[in-house]
Amino acid sequence: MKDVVRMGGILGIVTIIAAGVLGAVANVTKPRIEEQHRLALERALLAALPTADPRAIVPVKDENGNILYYKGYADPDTTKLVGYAFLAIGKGYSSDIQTMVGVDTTGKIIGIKILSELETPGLGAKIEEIRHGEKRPWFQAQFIGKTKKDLLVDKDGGPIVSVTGATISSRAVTNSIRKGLERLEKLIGGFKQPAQQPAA
Amino acid sequence: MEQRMWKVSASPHLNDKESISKIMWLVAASLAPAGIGAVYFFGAHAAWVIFWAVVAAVGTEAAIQKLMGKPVTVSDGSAFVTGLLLAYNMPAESPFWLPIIGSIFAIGLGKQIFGGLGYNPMNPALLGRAFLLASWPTHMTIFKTAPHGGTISGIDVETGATPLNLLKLSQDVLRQVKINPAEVPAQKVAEATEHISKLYDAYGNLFWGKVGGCLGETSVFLLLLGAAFLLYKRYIDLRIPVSYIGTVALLTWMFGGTDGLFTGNPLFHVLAGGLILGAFFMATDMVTSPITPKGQWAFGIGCGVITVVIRLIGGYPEGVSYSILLMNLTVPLLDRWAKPTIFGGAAKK
Amino acid sequence: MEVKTLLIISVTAIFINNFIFSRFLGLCPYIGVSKALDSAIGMGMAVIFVMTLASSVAWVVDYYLLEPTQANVFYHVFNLKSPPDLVFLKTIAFILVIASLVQFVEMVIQKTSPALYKALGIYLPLITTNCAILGVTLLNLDMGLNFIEAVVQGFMSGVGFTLALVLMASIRERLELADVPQSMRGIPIAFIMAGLMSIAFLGFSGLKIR
Amino acid sequence: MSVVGEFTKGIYKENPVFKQALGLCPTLAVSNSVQNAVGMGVAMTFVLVMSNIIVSLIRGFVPKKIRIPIYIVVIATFVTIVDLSMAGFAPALHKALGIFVPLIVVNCIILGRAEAFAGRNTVVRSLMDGLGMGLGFTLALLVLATFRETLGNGTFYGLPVHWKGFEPMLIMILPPGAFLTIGLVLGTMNWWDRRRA
Amino acid sequence: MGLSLSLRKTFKGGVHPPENKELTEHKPIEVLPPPSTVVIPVQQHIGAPSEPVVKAGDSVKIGDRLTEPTGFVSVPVHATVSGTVKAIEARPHPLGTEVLSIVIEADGEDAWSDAVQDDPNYESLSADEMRQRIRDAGLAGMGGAAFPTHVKLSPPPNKPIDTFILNGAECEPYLTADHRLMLEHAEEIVLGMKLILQILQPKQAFIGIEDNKMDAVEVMKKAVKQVGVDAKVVALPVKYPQGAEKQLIKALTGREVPRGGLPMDVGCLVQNVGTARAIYHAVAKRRPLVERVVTVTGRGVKEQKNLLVRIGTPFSHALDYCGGVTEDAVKLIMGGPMMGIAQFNPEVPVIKGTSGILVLTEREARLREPGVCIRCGRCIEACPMGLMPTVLHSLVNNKRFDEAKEYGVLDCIECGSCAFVCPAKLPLVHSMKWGKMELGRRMKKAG
Ligand SMILES: Cc1cc2nc3c(=O)[nH]c(=O)nc-3n(C[C@H](O)[C@H](O)[C@H](O)COP(=O)(O)O)c2cc1C
Ligand SMILES: Cc1cc2nc3c(=O)[nH]c(=O)nc-3n(C[C@H](O)[C@H](O)[C@H](O)COP(=O)(O)O)c2cc1C
Ligand SMILES: Cc1cc2nc3c(=O)[nH]c(=O)nc-3n(C[C@H](O)[C@H](O)[C@H](O)COP(=O)(O)O)c2cc1C
Ligand SMILES: Cc1cc2nc3c(=O)[nH]c(=O)nc-3n(C[C@H](O)[C@H](O)[C@H](O)CO)c2cc1C
Ligand code: SF4
Ligand code: SF4
Ligand code: SF4
Ligand code: SF4
Ligand code: FES
Repeated sequence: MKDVVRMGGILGIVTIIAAGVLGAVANVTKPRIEEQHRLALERALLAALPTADPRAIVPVKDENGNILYYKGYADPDTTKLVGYAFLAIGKGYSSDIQTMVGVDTTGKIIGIKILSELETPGLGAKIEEIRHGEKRPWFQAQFIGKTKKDLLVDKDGGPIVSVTGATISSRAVTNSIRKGLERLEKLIGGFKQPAQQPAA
Repeated sequence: MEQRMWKVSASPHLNDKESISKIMWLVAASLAPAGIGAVYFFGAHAAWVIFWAVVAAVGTEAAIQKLMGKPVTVSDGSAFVTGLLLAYNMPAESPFWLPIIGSIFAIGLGKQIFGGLGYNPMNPALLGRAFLLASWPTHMTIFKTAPHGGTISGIDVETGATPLNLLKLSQDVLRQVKINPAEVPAQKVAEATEHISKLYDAYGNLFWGKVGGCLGETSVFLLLLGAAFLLYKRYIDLRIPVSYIGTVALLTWMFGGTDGLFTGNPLFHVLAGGLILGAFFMATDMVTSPITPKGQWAFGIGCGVITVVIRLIGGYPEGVSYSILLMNLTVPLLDRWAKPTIFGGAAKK
Repeated sequence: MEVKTLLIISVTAIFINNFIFSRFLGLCPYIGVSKALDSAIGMGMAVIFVMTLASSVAWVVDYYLLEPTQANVFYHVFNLKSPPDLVFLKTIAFILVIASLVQFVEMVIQKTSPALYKALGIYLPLITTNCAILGVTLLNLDMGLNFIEAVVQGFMSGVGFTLALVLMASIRERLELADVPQSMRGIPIAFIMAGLMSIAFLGFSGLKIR
Repeated sequence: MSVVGEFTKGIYKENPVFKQALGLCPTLAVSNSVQNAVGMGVAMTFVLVMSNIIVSLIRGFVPKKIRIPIYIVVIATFVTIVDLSMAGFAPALHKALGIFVPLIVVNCIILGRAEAFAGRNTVVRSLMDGLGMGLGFTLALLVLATFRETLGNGTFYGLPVHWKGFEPMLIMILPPGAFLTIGLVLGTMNWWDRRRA
Repeated sequence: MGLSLSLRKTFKGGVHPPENKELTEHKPIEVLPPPSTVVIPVQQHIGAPSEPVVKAGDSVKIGDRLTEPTGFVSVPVHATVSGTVKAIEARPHPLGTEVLSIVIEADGEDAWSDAVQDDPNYESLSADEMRQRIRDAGLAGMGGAAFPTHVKLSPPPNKPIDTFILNGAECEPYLTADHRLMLEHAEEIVLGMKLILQILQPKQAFIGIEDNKMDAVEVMKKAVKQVGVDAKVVALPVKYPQGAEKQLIKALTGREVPRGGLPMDVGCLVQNVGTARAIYHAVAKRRPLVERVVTVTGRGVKEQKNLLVRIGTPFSHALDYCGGVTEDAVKLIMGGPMMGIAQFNPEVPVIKGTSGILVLTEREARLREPGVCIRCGRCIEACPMGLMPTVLHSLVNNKRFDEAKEYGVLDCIECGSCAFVCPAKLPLVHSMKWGKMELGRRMKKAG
């Protein structure tokens, strides 16, 4: 019996030492990890709203504290609204694809970044592919300048060129953005009309 | 009486005329009509795909046997059949290296690595196809060539899209309408409805083979011609095809429609895609299917269930290959479960 | 709604994200204990049992001890200012909990049911340090499942593992009688077979359950 | 065995993955890219070396009956350190390796070495053993990852290595590719060993 | 009646090998002149061998007893020519090994022993007296297994026989010995059967004949009426192995002999038509078993015949009488092609169980190298015993005898149906025999 107590004691001490060590390590790394998360979000928001001031992107929340969308301003005083950003989630081939999308006040897409996806490498994952010699992922780049009505993949008769052999992933991104845009439009009570009609 | 060497062996001293090579070559022959049909429907390129697949299959078998110091047995025709069936499971416009790599995989890792003919647990040709599908999905799912004589009833979405593919797309649209009508443009709904009705009218095209698809799977008529011959020769048995096709028909009738239970179109599902090829020529591969009658019934039903699951809710429009491969995995268990009763075994002693 | 979620979790765990063929968890016992069908079944049952148990206990440990929420026991016991975030201890906590749990279960089974002990007992110690068990608890945590979902995912992942193990064992028994080249016998051919099986299981990928 | 021998044995003769079939899950799971393989290998080696050192240091004080739980606690501590640091300093790698970092805890290579070697040998020998085993593990991962990444993605460490018109063999970076590659590598090694024997 | 005819009961499995009976079925039995020397093995039955009671130099007459049985399951052998015992030595035996045999040089007189005498009052003998006469006559079943007939006719009291079956199926291809015997000696066969019925007192009796011998069916029906026994003559569908007793019992009565059991476990007893006739000779004429009908056939002999042959006659003597063998003859077989035993020495003697001497040409034998099993399942469908021959084959060849036993290797009747249909030409029966032998050896070792 004494033996058991002794051993339990030793084990307990070792565990407490371990927990202590880990507590220390966690204390050191915790801010870094949080910083990383924050950075990731910030980078995404900046990619979505390239014209906004990094300090002036503010979340808009519902009564439960869930973030509905972000507003981006061109200046730190948050007076000049340049656009909105929102998170679009669509069901892809093997994962939920999360995309951060930024639109200007007229509802035109000005920035986009895929935050997370676990699609098939080499197939669906090509939605993040950067072609040799290019800077931006070609699939995402085509969304820039598009409005709600353009958001359809080629197979559904729209202008978005889907990744070859990965219509499911392509469609998931495109459709989720379109739906997000529609939701945003309702939330903010409609976009502004474009300043000038593009020449026909 | 004069001296002579009498041959001594265990009884029996008579044997049937059948031999493995005779069976295999006649299976190959019974596949010939569908192959000729493929060249007629899809053009000369289909012949090249068949040629490369067969040459690579036979060549790989011979090379491996030689390397391992075993007798070379390619004359038994089994590698030929594997190559042939692999080609039948590929689009007609495949680049030449696709059937070659597929055949090397099928024979090398699907068959010879287990010791060759008779020991492979899974269907080599289908393994070859599944390997190609996972490696180069774009080549394996794009059907550019429209069959000679036009595509189904004048639907010209994309040339040569397979009937099952079209059905799946259109039904997806109709299901979407049920969930959220606001989201789908009316014109798309109309188009989908029209497609479905056209597809369901296309039995003639499906039967003769004037539809898109893998090169050997489209003509139900030509396949049945070969199958009838094999049945007559008793090289294949009706148990697997009947239970397989029956299950597919029943389940697609029950669950295949968009308006609730029992609104599906079983005849369409039976005629479309690779079901006839799979049920008569691939699920019946004796090496990789159960050996007892009871096991064969269960095998066919299992193939049918998985095929329908994949066709209706899977990631692919077609489920025949995967269902057969998956059921191949259960064969040792089915063999164990379906042992015949030994004579006098039921009686008490 | 709830039932449907559970159904989706089950189908996913067994067929789509099978522990062996897609998630790569529990491979050592999969290759090691798949030579004979009988032991495969025994091992499978033991894994199902321990996975279910581990999922539930780990969930409780996480929810009441580690997570920085109102439910945190330390928060109330020590009257802390705010709930402590102890999630960084998840690995060490889960592995200790699983190890003691298995020991305890082994003892109980040995005392109460010698027959069950004979069937499962020898596999239990093997399972303690097996990544499938720890893996499922970590996955449950990562996916943010509630208690019921976590238990179901634990059980069904075990079922998926057992399915893979039993199929493999029955095939390997047949391969014993096959003419496999000398160099490939044993573990190499088992891996090849696992590869071919996972090709077949690709058929389930992309399954959409509405 | 010489101290150097303790180091070199892990590389081929007693390679944990190829010769002992241990630690298979992370090996197969993360060998789809060379980057992941290197990351995993370094993490694993760190934990192996550190836990071997600590276990060998405390081996005199630990009562026999509770040595395993104590080893586990030691190992888990180092694993958590790696996990947290990786999350803080290499978030992309941390995301790619997923739960396989915490799962190093249950990797039988580590517990196996603690139990079979470090618990019975001096600190220096244990350090060498840990380094050797870690290197062996990393090499095994690298071999698999090289095949899988170059064939399956046409790249090595993210850099393109393929001819024009090469179409990557996707299956190699999918789960089947992992199983088939290790099966073939093991078969080839068997064949080689039998030929030399 | 028509309905019941079309729904004739049969057994599961079985095969249809080419019959080739037309070679001899219309050829009446010829008497083969005795050879100058006969070789009579002391063991031609299942059970303990018998011991010689003559020595070299003794002179003997036909029917003189040469040996004494050494136990209950044992029968004597008799001289089959008159002459001098030349030697008692080991000689090649058609079943394989060398066996102690009594070699007699014929004196050409062909004189019968005095003990062989008709007994006009034989019908009033008691059952035990009849059994004694049957045993003294050296009777062992002539249908193949050569089990001592008196043993079969002594069922233990707890296993009463209610059904007797006379086996005239002759399902083995090529062979027509039983067929001719029924055509030419129907009455003696039925008289023998009457004696069996007297001994056993069963409730019912059948005579089972395959329907490729409808002439024999007619003749036997007539004989049954004439002799006045209460037996049903049944024409059975042609299917090999219809004549195997378990299958025959199943087809005629619907009863299944349990695994490892004997026909008497289901109240049945089966006896070959030749045995029945020999029983009549033994009881009514006190005449021992010294000759039998042998079909000499196959395309490897010049003239195929049915011969009445003295036991102990070398095969070569019978073959010479039939014009010798052809150039392309490759196989010499004792018995039929399905169960017969291949011989390499044509000097082996005809024994009590020799129903045929078969010489096959290269074309008929279709010798081919065995391949590998492609799991076609034909063997399983063919096996009349419900076994899985391919599984047994691979278990035995991997020396997994215990599993083979679980899978029923001991139930195999070695009928050869499986190997006949196998497209891979696997030596399945060989494996079955090996498995049974090995298990037998082990059981003996275990005690
Ligand atoms: C192994 C495998 C992985 C796949 N992964 C994806 C994927 O990540 N994204 C996707 O959209 N489709 C994926 N697919 C589905 C097929 O490529 C499918 O045919 C395609 O998405 C739809 O066809 P299409 O793009 O040619 O219209 C995958 C298929 C296979 C065999
Ligand atoms: C495969 C097989 C086929 C047989 N065919 C016959 C047959 O056609 N005629 C026959 O009399 N006995 C045949 N027998 C032998 C019978 O089973 C049985 O032993 C015999 O009829 C008993 O009679 P007996 O003791 O008088 O020989 C066959 C046995 C086997 C195993
Ligand atoms: C060891 C042994 C004991 C037998 N005992 C009897 C018996 O007591 N009664 C009987 O009717 N037959 C007995 N038989 C004979 C069988 O029933 C059967 O007729 C014999 O094996 C020949 O059958 P077959 O020619 O079909 O092979 C015995 C056979 C053997 C091998
Ligand atoms: C009726 C029949 C069907 C066959 N089907 C296939 C098949 O689907 N795939 C294949 O690779 N070989 C097939 N073969 C050929 C052969 O059985 C196959 O190569 C073996 O699986 C190799 O061991 C078939 C053979 C026959 C007789
Ligand atoms: S103890 Fe664990 S790590 Fe070691 S072989 Fe078994 S399962 Fe794998
Ligand atoms: S096989 Fe048997 S039953 Fe058939 S004829 Fe020959 S001895 Fe008679
Ligand atoms: S020889 Fe044996 S295994 Fe073969 S068919 Fe006859 S009883 Fe069955
Ligand atoms: S008949 Fe021959 S090839 Fe067919 S299953 Fe039986 S043993 Fe195999
Ligand atoms: S089970 Fe061994 S590493 Fe996963």
